[in-house]
Amino acid sequence: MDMLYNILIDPFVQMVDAPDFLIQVVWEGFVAGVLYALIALGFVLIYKASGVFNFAQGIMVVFAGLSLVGLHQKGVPAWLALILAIGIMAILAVCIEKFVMRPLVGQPDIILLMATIGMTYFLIGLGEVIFGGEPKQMITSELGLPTGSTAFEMGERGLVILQHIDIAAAVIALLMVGGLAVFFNRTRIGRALRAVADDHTAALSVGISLNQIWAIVWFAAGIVALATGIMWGARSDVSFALEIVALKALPVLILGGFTSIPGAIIGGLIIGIGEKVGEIYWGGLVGGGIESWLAYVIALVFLLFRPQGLFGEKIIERI
Amino acid sequence: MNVLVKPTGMQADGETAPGEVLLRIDSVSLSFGGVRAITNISFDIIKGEVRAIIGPNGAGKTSMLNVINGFYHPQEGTITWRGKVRRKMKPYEAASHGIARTFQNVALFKGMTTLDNIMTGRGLKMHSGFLWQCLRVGPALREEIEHRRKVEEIIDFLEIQAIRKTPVGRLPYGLQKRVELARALAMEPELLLLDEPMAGMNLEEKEDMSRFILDVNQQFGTTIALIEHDMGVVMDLSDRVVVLDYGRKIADGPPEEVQANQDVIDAYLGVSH
Amino acid sequence: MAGSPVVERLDEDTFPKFLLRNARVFADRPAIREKDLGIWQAWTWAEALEEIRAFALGLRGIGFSAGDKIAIIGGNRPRMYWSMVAAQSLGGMPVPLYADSVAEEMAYVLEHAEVRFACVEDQEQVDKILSTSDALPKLEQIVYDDPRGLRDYDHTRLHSFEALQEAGRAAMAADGSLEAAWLDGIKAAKGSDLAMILYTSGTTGRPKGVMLSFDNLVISARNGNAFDKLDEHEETLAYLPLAWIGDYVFSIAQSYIAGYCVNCPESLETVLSDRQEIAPTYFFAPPRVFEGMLTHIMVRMEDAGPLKKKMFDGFMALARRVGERILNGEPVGFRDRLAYALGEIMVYGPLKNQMGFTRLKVGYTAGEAIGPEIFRFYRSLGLNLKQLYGQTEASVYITMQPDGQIFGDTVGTPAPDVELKIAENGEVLYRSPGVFVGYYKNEEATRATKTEDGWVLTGDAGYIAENGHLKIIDRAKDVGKLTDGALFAPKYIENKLKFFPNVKEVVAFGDGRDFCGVFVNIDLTAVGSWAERNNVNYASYQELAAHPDVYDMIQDHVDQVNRDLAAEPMMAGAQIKRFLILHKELDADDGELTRTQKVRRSFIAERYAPLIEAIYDGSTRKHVRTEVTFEDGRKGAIEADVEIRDLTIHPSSGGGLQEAAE
Amino acid sequence: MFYREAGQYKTTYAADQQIFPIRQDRIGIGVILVLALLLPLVASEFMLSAIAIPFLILALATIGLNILTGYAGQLSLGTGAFMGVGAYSCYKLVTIFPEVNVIVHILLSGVFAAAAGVVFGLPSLRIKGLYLAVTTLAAQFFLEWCFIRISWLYNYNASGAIEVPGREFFGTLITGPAAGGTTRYYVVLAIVVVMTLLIKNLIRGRIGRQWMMIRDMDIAAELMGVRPLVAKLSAFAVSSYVCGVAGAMFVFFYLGASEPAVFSITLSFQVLFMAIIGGLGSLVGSFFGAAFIWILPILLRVGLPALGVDIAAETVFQVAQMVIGALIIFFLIVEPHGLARLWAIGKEKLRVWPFPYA
Repeated sequence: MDMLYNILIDPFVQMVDAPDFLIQVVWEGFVAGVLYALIALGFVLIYKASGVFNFAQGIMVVFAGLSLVGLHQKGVPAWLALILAIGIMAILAVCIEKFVMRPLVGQPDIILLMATIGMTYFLIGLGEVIFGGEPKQMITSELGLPTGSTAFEMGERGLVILQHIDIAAAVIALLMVGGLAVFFNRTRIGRALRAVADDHTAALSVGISLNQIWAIVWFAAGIVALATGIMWGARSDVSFALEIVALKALPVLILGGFTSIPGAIIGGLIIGIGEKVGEIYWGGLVGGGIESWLAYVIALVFLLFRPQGLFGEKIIERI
Repeated sequence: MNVLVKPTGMQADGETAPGEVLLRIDSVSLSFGGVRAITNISFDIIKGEVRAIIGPNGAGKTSMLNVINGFYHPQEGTITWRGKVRRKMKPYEAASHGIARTFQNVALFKGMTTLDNIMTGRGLKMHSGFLWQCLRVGPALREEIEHRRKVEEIIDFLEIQAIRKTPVGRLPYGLQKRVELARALAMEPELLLLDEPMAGMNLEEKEDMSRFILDVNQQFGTTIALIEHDMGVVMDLSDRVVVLDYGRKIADGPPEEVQANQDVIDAYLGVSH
Repeated sequence: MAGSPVVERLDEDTFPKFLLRNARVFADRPAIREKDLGIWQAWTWAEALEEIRAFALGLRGIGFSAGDKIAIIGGNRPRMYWSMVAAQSLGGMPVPLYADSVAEEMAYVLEHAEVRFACVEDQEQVDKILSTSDALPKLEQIVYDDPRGLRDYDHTRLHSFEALQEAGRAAMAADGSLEAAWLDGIKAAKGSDLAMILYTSGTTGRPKGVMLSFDNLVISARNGNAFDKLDEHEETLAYLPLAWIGDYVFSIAQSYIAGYCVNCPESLETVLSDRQEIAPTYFFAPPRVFEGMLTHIMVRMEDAGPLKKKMFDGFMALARRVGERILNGEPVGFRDRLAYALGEIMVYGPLKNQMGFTRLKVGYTAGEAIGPEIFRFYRSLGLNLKQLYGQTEASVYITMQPDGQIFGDTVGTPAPDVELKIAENGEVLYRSPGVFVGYYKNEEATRATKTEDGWVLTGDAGYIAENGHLKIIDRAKDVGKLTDGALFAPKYIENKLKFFPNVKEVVAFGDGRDFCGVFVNIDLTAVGSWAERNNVNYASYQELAAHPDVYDMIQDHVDQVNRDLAAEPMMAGAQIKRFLILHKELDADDGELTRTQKVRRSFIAERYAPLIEAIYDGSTRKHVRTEVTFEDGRKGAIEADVEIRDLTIHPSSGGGLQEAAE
Repeated sequence: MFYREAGQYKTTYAADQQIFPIRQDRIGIGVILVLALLLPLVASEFMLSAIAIPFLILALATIGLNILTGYAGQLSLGTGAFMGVGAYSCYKLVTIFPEVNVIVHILLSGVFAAAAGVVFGLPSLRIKGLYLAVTTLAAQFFLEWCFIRISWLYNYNASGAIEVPGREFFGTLITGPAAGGTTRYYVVLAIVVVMTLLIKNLIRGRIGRQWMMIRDMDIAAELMGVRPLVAKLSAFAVSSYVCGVAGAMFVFFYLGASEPAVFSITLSFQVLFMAIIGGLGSLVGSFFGAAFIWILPILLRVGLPALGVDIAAETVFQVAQMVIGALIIFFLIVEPHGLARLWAIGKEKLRVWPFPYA
C-alpha cells in the first residue's frame, strides 16, 4: 500500500510541488539526451551508408576527446589541437575503411558488428597507451566555449539554473543535425550516401567508389564523435567511462530506428529525459543508480510493443 | 526444465479415408495492409490426390500455400481440415497437424549435413526428455537410432546416399531441392505442399523429381499440393488443377479440361511456358 | 587361421553343400555384408543358410524344380547371390545376365537359355523383361527384390523376394519333411552336375552359353584359394557384373569354399568410399579400374602445393627404385629401407588408405593387359598386385603370377592343375579341371573350341617367355600380316599405346595393308586436366580431340611406342606409320564397345570406313559425319574434320624379349 | 596423414553417430585427457591457478555463450551478468546451507542463472539480431546494478564484495584461499569435462537440432513444427545455466573473492571474443578461443619483458588489449569462422593427405 503510494502517487506530487526542480531535471535529461542523440547520430551515419552497426562509435568519442586534450597537454595550442584532432579522426576513418571495412565487405551484419567491437578494444588500448588511462579535464574555455551559468527566476516557484555549456551543446547539436541534413540533401556526396543506403550498385552509378564513400562517412562520424567528446568532456571529464555511457546510444537507436536522423534525436531525448526523471523520482525507491539500466529497459519495453522501432513500418515476413 | 520439451505429437482426431476431402478452402481472402493477395478463393484437396495450383507470377500461389500451412491468416473465409473448421493457428501447429512443405527458394538449414537436415523433419515425432538427451542413453539414444533408420529409408528412397554426410551448403541446386523434399517426407505428412519443386532444374533433374513425386504419392499415399510453372510437368503429375490469376480463381478441374479453358489461355498469354 | 584346417579336409563338391558346412563351421562368422540404410548390415553363414533355404523353398513353391534355369538380373545384392545358390540347391542353374544390357540383348539370352524363372533386382529390370515377354513364351515367373514402383503391377507372374521367402518359411512350418527333402536334394547333387550357364559377351556374333559344372568351379576356386592362402578372414568387395565369371568365382565359389565375407556396396556412386570403409584383403579389378585410380591420384596431385608435390614425387621415385624389390623380399640397402619406411608414413600408407587397400593381402587384375607402369606403381607401394590370365571357359584360372615372380608384361605360370601349350599358329591352348562342359545348345561351337582330348583353344596368340611365363600378344584371329609379310598384332600395339594415361582407347589397322595405322581415343580426364594446367581452352570433347597441342602430345606417345616396337624383332615390322585422333569417345551405347568395354574392331572398321580410307590414301584431313546416341537415349549426329599425321619408322634394333625379365 | 580410415566400417547407427567416429580421433582425445590429468605433476602452482583453472572455467563460459549465439543464433552481450548470477547465488547458497556439499551448490547456482536467462530471453521471441543485443545489454546492466545495490546478495559486507568460505569435498579443502591449486584444478577439470560432454550430447540431439534450425532458417523451422518459444527459451536457459556454473566456479575456484566489477560488460565481451575467435557454433572452438584470449595477454606480460622490452604492467595490459582487438578484426577477415574452422580444415587436409582435396 505504502509502496504503491511511493511508486504511483508520491513522485507526481513532488513534481507538482517543485516544478522548477522538475524543469531542472527535465533540462538535465534533455542535455544528456542531446549527447546520446549525437552518439546515435554517429551510428546512424555509418549504418545508413554501409549497413555496419558501429559499436565503436562510443570509443571514437572518447578517442577524439582524448586526442584533443592530450595534444593540448603536450603544449599544442587549443585551436591547432582541434584541427589536429580532426585530422586524427580523418586518418582513423581512412584506416578503418582500408583495413576493416574493405576486407570485410559483404560479410553478414553480425561479423561486421564483431569487427567494430574489436575496433573498440583496439582503440581503448591505443588511447591508453598514447594518452594514459587517467581522466582528463576538457579544455572548455581554451576552445572558447562558454562556461558559467544563468539562473532563471520562476516567480515564487523557485529558479532553474542552465549551464551555458549545456546550451552550447544543444545549439551545436542542432547545428550539426542541420549541417548533416544539408549535407545529405544538397551535396553530391550526400546524395551518393543516400543512394548507398538504398543499394550499393546505385551508388556506383552516381560515380563515387564505395570505398571513398565509406571513408567519408567514417570521417563524418568522427567529426560528430569529436563534437560529442568535447561537449561531454566539458560536462564531466574525458575518460574511458564514457565508453560505457556511449552504449546508451543503442537503446536510443532502438527507439529511433537505425537509419533515421530525426529518430536518433527524438530517441535520444526520450531516453535522456526518461532516465533522468526516472532516476530522480523513482530511483530512490530502489536505492538509486537505476540510470545505468533504465535506458535499456525503456527500450526493451518499447520494443515489445513495436519491434520495428518508432519510425520503422510493419514487417511482413515472406517465404 | 522438462516442460520446455513437452511433446507435440500428431493430432489423433478422425483419420480421413482416401477419396474424402482432406482440406477445404472456403471463400478465403487475404490482404497485406491495402494490398489484396488472395480474393475470395474456394477449392478443396482430396485425400490421396496430386493437386496443382498454377497461375502467372504474382497470382497469389505462394500466398495460398502460406495460408494452407498457417503462415498467413486470411481476413475472410474458412479453412476446413479433416472435416473440422480450422481456427487461427500458429504455423508450427499446422506441422503437427501433418502438413509439410518445401519452399520456392530452397530453405534448408545451411549449417547442417544432409542427414541432420532430414533428421530435423523427425523432430515432432521425438519426445525423449531433456535429461535423457544430455546423457544420450536410454530413450534418447533409442529414439535417435530409430529415427535415423527412418531417415535412412528416405535417403534410400530419394537415392541420395552419396551425399548423406555432406553439408547441404556444398550441394548443387538440384540436389538441395531433393534434400528439401526428403526433409518434408521425414515428417510423414498427410498433406505435402511443394512450392515450385522443379524451379531451375534441367530436364534430367525434372524427370527424376517428377518420378519421386509420383512415387511418394503412390508408395505412401501422401496427398500432394504443388505449385509449378512447367505446364508439361503439371499435366503429367496432377489429378486436378486450380488456376489462379491476380489472386482470383479462374479455373478448377482436371488438367486437360483446364488446359482448354479460354480464361486460362488468356491468363497465360505472353507468359512463356 | 582358425578354420583353415577345416577348409583343407573337406569333401563338399557343390556350393549348397559348402553352404551347409559353413553354416556349421563358421556359423557366427559373416558370410555377406551389404551397406544398406547407411550402415553395414551383415548376415552370418547361419543366417545366410536360413535366407537361402526360405527362398529356395519359396521358389520350389512356384514350381521351380531340378534342371530349371533361372535368370539373375541385377546389381551386387545379397539376395541376387542367394537366389543363385538357392536355385542350385534345387538342382537348377542360375543364368546371370548383365544388368545394364538393353531389352533386346536380354531377350536373346533369356530365349536361348529357355529360362522359366527370372530373379531381378528392381522395376527397371522387370520392365525390360515384360517389354519383351511375348517373345519369351517359356518365361513363367518373375521374382523381384526391390518392390518400389511395382505396387500396381499385375502380380499373377510377379513375386516379391520377401513374399517367396515367407511362403517358403510357411511351407516349412506346415510340412516338417520339406526341409529334410531339400537337404536330401542337396546331398544327392554331384560335382559333375551343371552349376550354371554364363553367357560370354562375344566380341563377335551372338553370346554363347558356357556350361560349367560344380567340379569346374569348385576345383579351380579351391586351387585359387590355396594358391594365395585365402581363408575365412578375407574381406572382398562385390562390385563387378554378376554375369561375369570372375564375380561368381570371387564372390561365391571362393567365398563359399574359404568361408570369407563378401561386401556389397551401397550404390554405384559410393563404391569408392565403400571400398575405403571395408578395406578388402582380397581384391580383383580389371586394368581399367587400376588405370582409373592412378589417373585420379595423379590428377589430384597436380593440384597439390609445390612442396607437397616435391615430397610426393621424391617418395614415388624412391618407391619405383626399391618398392618392388622390398615387396619381393630382395636385398635392399638400409638407408633405402629407412627412407621407404618414412615414405610409408608420408605417402604410401596414406595412398593405400585413400584407395582402401590398407589391409590388402593380394589383388588381381585380368581381362586385358595392364600397363607395366601402372602395374609397377601399385606394386611399388607395397601392394601385392598380380596378373592372371583366365577365361570363362576355364572357370577363370589359366595362368597366375606366383608371389615373388611378378613381371609387368607376362601373365604368369600355369595355375595349379593347368596344362598349357602353344599351337604352331601361336594360339594358346590349355587343359584343366576347370574346363567347361560345353556351350549350351551349340555343339559345333563347342567342338570348334574344345578338342576331344580336352584342350581348349583360347583364341589368344602368345608364347612362353624363357622365364617360363606366358606372354599374350593378341587375339589369335586378329594377328595378321602387312603386305610386306611383317607380323601385325593390333591388340599388342593398341595396349602399348593405351598404357599412356592420356590415351583411352586405340584401334589399330594393318592386316593385309601396306602399313599400320591407328585411331586414338583420348582420355578426357587426363587430357582435360592437362589442358587446364597448360591453359588450353576447349568447349567440347571434339574440340579438345582436334587441338594441335593434343595432337603433338599424342604424336610423342606414338613415336615412343614405335621405338619400343623397334626393339622387338617379332614386332618391329609393324610400327605405326599414320594416326588420327577420333572426334568422339568410343561408346558401348553406339555399339563401338562391348558391355565389358572391349573395342568392337570390325564394327568400328565399317562405321569409320572413310577415315580408314583417309589413312591409307595419304590425305591429311577428312570430314566425317557420325551417328551418336546421347545419355538420354536420343539419337543425333556429329560432324568433324579429322586430322591425320605421319610418323617416322625406327630401324629394328634386335634385342629380343629382355624387358620380359626385368 | 595419420588417418587410416580404411577398414573402419560401421555396423550400427550408434557406432556411426558417436562423437568421434574415427579411431585416430578417439586416440587423440584420449591422449589429451591423459595429459590434462598429468598436468599438475609438471605445472607450477602459478600455471595451475593463474592459467589452467581460469582457462577451463572461461572455456565453459564460452561454451555457454556458444549455445546461445553459436547454435541458437541469438546474439548476447550479457554473459558476464549471467555468470555473476551464478556466482552470487552460489555464494548465497553456500552461506545459507553451509552443510550442503559445495559442488551441489555450484551446480544448483546455474539454475538461478538459467531463470534469469529465461526472463531476459523472453523478448527474443519478438526481437531479432542486433535488437536482441540491446535486451541482453539491459540484462547486463540491470543485473550488475543488482549486485551493487542489493546488499543482501553479499551478506551486507562493508566491502560490498563476496568472500569465498573454505569448503571441503570428501575431506579435502577445495574452495577458498587456503585450497591447493592441484585440488581445485582437478575439481574444475572434472566439472568442465563432464558438462562439455553433456552439452555435446544435447547439441547433437533433437534439442540441439531445434536450436540450429532456428539459427539457420527460423521460418522454415517454425513451419516444421518447432515452437520458437520452446527452442529459444531452452537455448537461453541452458546457455545461462552453463554460464552460471562457470561464474560460480570463477569465483569459488579461481578468484576466491569477487566484487560486482568482475562481472561487468568487459567480461561479457571477453567471453564473446573467445566465442568468436574460437569459432561460433563449435565446442572445441570454445576451448581454443578461451586459451587464445586468456593466455595471449599472459604470454605478452611474460614475453615482452623477456624480449627486453621493459614497460609498465598496465601498459602491457593495454598493448595486449590492442593486440586482441586487432586479432579479432584479423580473424574476422581471414577466417570468420574462427580457430575451429582452421582446425577443421587442417584435420580435413590430414584426412585426404597426400591429396589437396578428397
